[in-house]
Amino acid sequence: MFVAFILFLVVVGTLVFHFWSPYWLTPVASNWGSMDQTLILTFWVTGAVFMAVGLFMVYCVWRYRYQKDRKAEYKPEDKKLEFRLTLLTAIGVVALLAPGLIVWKDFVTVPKNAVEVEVVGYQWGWNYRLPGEDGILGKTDIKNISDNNPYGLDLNDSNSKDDIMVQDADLHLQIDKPVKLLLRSIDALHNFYVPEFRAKMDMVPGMITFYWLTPTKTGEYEILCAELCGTGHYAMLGTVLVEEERDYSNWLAQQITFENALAQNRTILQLAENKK
Amino acid sequence: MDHVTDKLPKGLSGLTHDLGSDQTAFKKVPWGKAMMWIFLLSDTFIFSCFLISLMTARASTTVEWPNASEVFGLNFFGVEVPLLLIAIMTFVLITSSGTMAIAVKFGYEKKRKLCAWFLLLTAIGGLTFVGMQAFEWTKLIFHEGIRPWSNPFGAAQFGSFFFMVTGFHGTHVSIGVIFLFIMARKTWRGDFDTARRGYFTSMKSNYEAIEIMGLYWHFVDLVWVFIFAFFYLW
Amino acid sequence: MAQENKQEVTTHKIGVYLWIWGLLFVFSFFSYMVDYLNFEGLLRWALILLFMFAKAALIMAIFMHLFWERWTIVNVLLWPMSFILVFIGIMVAESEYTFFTRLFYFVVGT
Amino acid sequence: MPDEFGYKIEAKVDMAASGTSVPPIDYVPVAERPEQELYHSKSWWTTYVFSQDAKYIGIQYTCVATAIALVGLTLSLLMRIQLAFPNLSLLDASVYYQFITMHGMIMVVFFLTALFLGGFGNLLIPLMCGARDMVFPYVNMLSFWVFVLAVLVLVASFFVPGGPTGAGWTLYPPQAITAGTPGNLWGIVLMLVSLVLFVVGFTMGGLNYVITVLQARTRGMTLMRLPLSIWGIFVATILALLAFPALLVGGIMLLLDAVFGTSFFMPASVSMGELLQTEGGSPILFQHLFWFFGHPEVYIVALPAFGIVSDLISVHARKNIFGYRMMVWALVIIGALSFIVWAHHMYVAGMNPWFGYFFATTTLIIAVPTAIKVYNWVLTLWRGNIHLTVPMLFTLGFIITFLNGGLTGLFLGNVVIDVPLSDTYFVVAHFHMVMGIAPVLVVFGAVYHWFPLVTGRMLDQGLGKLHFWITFVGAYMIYTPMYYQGFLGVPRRYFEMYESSYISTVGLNVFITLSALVVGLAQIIFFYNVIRSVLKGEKAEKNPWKANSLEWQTPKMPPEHGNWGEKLPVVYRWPYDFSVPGVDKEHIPQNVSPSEVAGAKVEKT
Repeated sequence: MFVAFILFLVVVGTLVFHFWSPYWLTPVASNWGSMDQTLILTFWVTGAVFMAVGLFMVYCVWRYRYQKDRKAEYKPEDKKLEFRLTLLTAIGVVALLAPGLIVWKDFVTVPKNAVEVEVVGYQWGWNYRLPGEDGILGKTDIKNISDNNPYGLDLNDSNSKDDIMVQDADLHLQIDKPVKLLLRSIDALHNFYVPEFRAKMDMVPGMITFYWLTPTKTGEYEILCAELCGTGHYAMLGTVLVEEERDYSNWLAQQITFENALAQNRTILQLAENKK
Repeated sequence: MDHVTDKLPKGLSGLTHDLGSDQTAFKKVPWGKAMMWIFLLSDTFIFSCFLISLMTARASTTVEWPNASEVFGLNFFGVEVPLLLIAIMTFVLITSSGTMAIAVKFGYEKKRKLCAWFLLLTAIGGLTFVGMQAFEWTKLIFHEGIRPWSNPFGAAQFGSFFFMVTGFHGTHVSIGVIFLFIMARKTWRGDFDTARRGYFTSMKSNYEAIEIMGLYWHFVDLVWVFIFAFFYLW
Repeated sequence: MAQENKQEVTTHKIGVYLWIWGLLFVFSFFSYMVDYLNFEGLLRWALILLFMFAKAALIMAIFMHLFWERWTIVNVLLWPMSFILVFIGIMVAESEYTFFTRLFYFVVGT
Repeated sequence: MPDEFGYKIEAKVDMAASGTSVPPIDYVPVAERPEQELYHSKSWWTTYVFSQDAKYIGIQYTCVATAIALVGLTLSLLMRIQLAFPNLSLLDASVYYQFITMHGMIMVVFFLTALFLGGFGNLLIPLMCGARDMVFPYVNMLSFWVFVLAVLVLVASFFVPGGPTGAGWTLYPPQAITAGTPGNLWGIVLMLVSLVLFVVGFTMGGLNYVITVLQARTRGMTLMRLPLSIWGIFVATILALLAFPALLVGGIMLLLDAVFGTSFFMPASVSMGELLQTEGGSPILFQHLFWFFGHPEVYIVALPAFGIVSDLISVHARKNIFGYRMMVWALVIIGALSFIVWAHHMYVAGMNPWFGYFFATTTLIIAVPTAIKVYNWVLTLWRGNIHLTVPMLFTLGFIITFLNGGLTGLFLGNVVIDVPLSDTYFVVAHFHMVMGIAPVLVVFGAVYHWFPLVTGRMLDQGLGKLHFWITFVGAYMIYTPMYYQGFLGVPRRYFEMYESSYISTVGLNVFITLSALVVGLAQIIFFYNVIRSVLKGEKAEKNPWKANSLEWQTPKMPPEHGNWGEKLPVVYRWPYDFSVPGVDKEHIPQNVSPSEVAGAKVEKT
């Protein structure tokens, strides 16, 4: 009796905690509300299974608790029941998986009009690079990295001249404009994660990873690193500011291009000369 | 007892019969042999992981991969013959595998001395292989300037994988050679005929040990077939 | 006891081994010639893999006596290899993906 | 033809025909092989230290694994205190990361794997299969001592300059071996050496377990009459033998990267402002190797737990396990599938995006056999006669915990839901529930169940119940709130708990830590119970739980060297003949012949 009661409390308590507590998903600020929908669908389906199986178990514990004169049933198997349960589970799994795969297709298919923004992760902070007027990011090489060229841009690539460098932990994004985030790391693994955007992806040194999103709500959102990258992992924070077009343009106008940076810094030009 | 094992069904129905039967799943397979087979299965996964890593590294690097047949070429009386040493090593290892197979056969026939001689031959073949590998390593390190971390021919991973994969295989061969010598001595001394007890395990010796040794040795040869194809010929 | 009834099964004429031995030499020689004669592309790979699997099959079947073993052990040993095949397939796709992102962003440029 | 024991024998080769119906007379299959020659120890050293008896080795494994687990537990409590009460400044960030790493690796590999396979495997396999010992006792003994060496090397890393590695238990390069991570010089090398040693040691033991199950069963013991505990340990051992190679290879390559400066996993990269001399390696390759091992590893821990739970639930509910065949097939299928799902740990690792489809599908397919197992456990309770003994309580706790942890796995397996949840506390809660708390509850249940077999004394049931309730409810209270932290997006592996700008989780965090402390301290009850019971516990009667499986049918309890005395047992039935209709006895042990229970209306043998 006691055992069944406590187990009952545990199962029901889980449900109560869900409704009673204020802890739940943060309000979504990107187009990935579809992820939330899939998550919530899964939450309720699995929640129902948890309640059903849990309560059934509690019932069995209470109903069939030890009695001296009771003899347990002898039933090695029940093919029909087992088949039905298998089928039901399989259907449930398909119902959970199918929407997931559809959303995943959206996730890996970047829209054509997405603007590329490069995020550079380092131990332990964030930098950004925008493609500038030509809309193309210049190529990079870790080996070019120096104090004067923190991004490791290829000085011979004409695309890199107008690239806009944002050497700041804050990234500004324009609302309702799809962006493709190109993720690059120069040292360890990092992960560019904004909880309100839902999406995340590791940044792997030696290659470029990506994901895309459309910010749908203005505001300031915290950037977290979501892949252990050393002692300073927990402190690798930044901010994304999602702004209306006017604010965004103002901000953009204040940023300097790579060429300007070059002009300001003779030594880097000298480096380029030497390299040729 | 013979009639039990002789009348076992064969093929697919044998499979279901064996798995459904009591006592043993591998009929007529002694414990030691079954253990060696399962160990080799596990070892296969080790070598597979090495070779899969090699494939991944090679296919994902943008730096040029050195041409193995040039790097491992040998100047033979003024003529550059590609992969010559490797070819000879392959032949040596296959030969030792052949002598091992014959040793196993004589082991079953309880021809003590013949068996011991062929085991010794096999061991010498293995020793030759290791010796040639040592020669190859020194040549690469001192003459070609190849290091585990870099090499003058191209992708750094070339040297890394070369030393790691051949080193791991060479370790297998060396261990095999040591055991072959031990086995040869035990056979010659007649341990398997007198069921003398092992020094460490204090279990009775048995000619099965030769077949188990054989399995290991053939496996080493088998791995070399794959290394030859994927490292040297690719 | 265990030996007696094995004797008839696993002891073979020495000729079998010599034959296989010879065949292994021939296949090794062929695969060496693939390199020596500088075959390239698909043909090279088809031949290398063909000879490789032929040699592997001969060693396992005859030298390691799998041909004479019961099906149980053969199946138990060979089925796990399918995991390796999946691993190989995935890693082929993965390394190509890595290669192209590197080529695209670091070598050729967008 | 009489055999060497003088049993009445009917030489009948075709067993398949007799598998389904009861033969009229006691049918004893012919012995296929001679008696196992037993090793007899000659000195104190070879009896108690370098023992070759599987039962001793099992106990030795259990003790060492438990000892190292206490280290892991302490580390976790210190971390929890740091997280909830940062003002105490108990740890600094690098120590925190070192503790995280060591806690993870100790618990997964050196505690649970070693305990289930080395401990319970050694103890139960020979006894439950009806063998006198493992097939290669000497190798078995070596296995344990290599394991001890691995543990010592691991522990040594606490005392080297720089301390143990802080790379996270996944040891992802490049950071595992670069300057930004604590213990990047000595710690990581010792960790990798320790893992390599563990793999070597485990392989020696694992071969023993597999071959003993396959080749050394007693007469009448078919695979389909094995207790599910053995099935679980057996399948897990096979998984381990095929999965550890990937860890070994990844470990060796990472070791070479760390020591020789090779570039297997190291691309051109910068470390603390300095350009490294490495070039062209792929960090993702390590992740693939690691998870090709890592995912089966999850099942190496889970499958023995599944098996043991099935036995406990059947014995203590006095009812046969429901759907035995399905349970066996589910174990095998889960085991096989676990090799083709590994990259679901890497959905956001930057791998080829198309893999999402493949791995999400295979991962969710695993949910089907796993769900069937849960259904069958619960259906075993249905119309049973449930003794709420301590092992049964732990079993019930396991079912709730596993259900909770398993269902949340559906979130993480489904690729798009994993995107927001991966690397958050949701993951932490999920895997602790499913492969931390759930298997540990099984371990406790199993210890309470088999303690009389090992020591001949009962554990105190009252203390056991106290221990159970605190552990189960407490653990549940630790991890259920963590799911909600995960929903909020609180990332894992943060030295300082990240606070969402919407809702603070400080209160929740303190609550979790307090629960953890209570659960941690409650384990003292368990150890007190064990020590007290070993010394002056109530003497156990033979077969105290009235179980059917062979380990309780030895002539002496605790079983002696060689287990079975003069004659090996002969098995006539499966181990779940409880409450058989037509028989007065409540249970029929496996070695009771049909003629002794003539009235039995048995549907399954």
